Amino acid sequence: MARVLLFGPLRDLAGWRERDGIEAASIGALKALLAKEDARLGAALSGPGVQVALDQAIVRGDQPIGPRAEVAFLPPMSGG
Amino acid sequence: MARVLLFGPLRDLAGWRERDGIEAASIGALKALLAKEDARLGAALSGPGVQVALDQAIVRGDQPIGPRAEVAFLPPMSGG
Amino acid sequence: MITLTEEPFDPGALLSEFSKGRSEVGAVATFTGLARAEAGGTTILELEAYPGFTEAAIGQIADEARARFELDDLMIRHRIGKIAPGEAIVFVATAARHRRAAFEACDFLMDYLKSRAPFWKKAHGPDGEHWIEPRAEDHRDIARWDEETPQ
Amino acid sequence: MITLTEEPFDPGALLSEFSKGRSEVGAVATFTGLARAEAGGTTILELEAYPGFTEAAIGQIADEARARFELDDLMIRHRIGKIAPGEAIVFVATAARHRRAAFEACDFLMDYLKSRAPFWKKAHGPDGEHWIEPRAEDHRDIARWDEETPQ
Repeated sequence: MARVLLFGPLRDLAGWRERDGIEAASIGALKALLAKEDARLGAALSGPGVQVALDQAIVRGDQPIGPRAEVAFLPPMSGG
Repeated sequence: MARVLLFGPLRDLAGWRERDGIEAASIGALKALLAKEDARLGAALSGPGVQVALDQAIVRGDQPIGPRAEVAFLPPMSGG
Repeated sequence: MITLTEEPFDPGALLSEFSKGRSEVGAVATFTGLARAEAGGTTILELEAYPGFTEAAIGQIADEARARFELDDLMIRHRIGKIAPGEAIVFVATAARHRRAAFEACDFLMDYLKSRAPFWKKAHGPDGEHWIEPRAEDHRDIARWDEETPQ
Repeated sequence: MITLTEEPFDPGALLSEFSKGRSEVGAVATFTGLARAEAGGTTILELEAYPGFTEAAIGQIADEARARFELDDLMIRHRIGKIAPGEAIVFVATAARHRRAAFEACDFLMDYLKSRAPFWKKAHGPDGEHWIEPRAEDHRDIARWDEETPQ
């Protein structure tokens, strides 16, 4: 179970910013699930420079997702 | 005839900041006059780093002094 | 103090607050970034942050600034949400005993904020909207600090 | 605008005034120099200027800053007379389209003001009074600009 957050261009692409209660055991499984729903979003989530934050910390590669986890997909940051 | 201004440590040394109506035909004559009155001030006016401004412009060496001239002795500047 | 805010702010009011009562500090440097109208090309700038994550990331850089430079204090205020031309986007203030430390820390913090801080920025103009990436200049600016040995 | 004043001023009020209505500028840097108490060693700082001459000399450096850096505007306010610890001695603000120009011009102006501007500075403390000369650090700071090629 994860809360998923999208930022910047990813939010515009998906048409949503936040979804709660998504069932996925890992980051990889979560990406696969989202890609099945929306192939363009799936491709973008694995696109260049997109980082993943699990409970507000950047993680690399696949990672298990605990209960009530927050997973954020962060496209390249623009600075302020 | 000159108005003479002293700044910074020179003012403290002389005990005055401004004097008007001093009769001197040149910077050199003015220095000599002031040195005659006060030998320590005279030495300080020719001391290291003391610049002379004639009518608010820095001058070097001896210069004639016109009527109603303003002569300022500027010890090394400290910055603000 | 690091604050993200959706409310417009006056950089002058922040400087008044920041510089008040500092009788042992000597030097206060500030930088204010203002939203540009781009001669009518941009009407509104929209800045998105990741609440919590963005403050924490800026906080880490603030700690790095405190470690690199001899600072007494620093303040960072950053707008998020929709920003009109002429409004302040970012305000950074640094206080130090010596001028150079205050300037360099302010410069360092701004280079980070403009190129690497977790914000996403969109320009809304008469021709629609588009997401903005850091300029090449911002990447060069931040790279300056990697080359230097820590001070 | 270059102003010498015997009145205390709030640097924040000057920044508010300076940054207002700048919708095409982007970058405003400021520096504020505050009188230090030196842990009780200095009670009052006294700054003397040569009225007219001092403003003109600062004006020349302001012109040089405008020539070296791509500035939209600048402001310099300098206290003269007796200044209490914690009060602002000098405020410099620069506005430019790009951050680097604003920072560098502000830094350049401060280096000049702290080392070569026509002021004479006296510290009054519990042990009497003494005239202050620029620090070696100030001479080094201003020398940085001589080595660089004009930009």
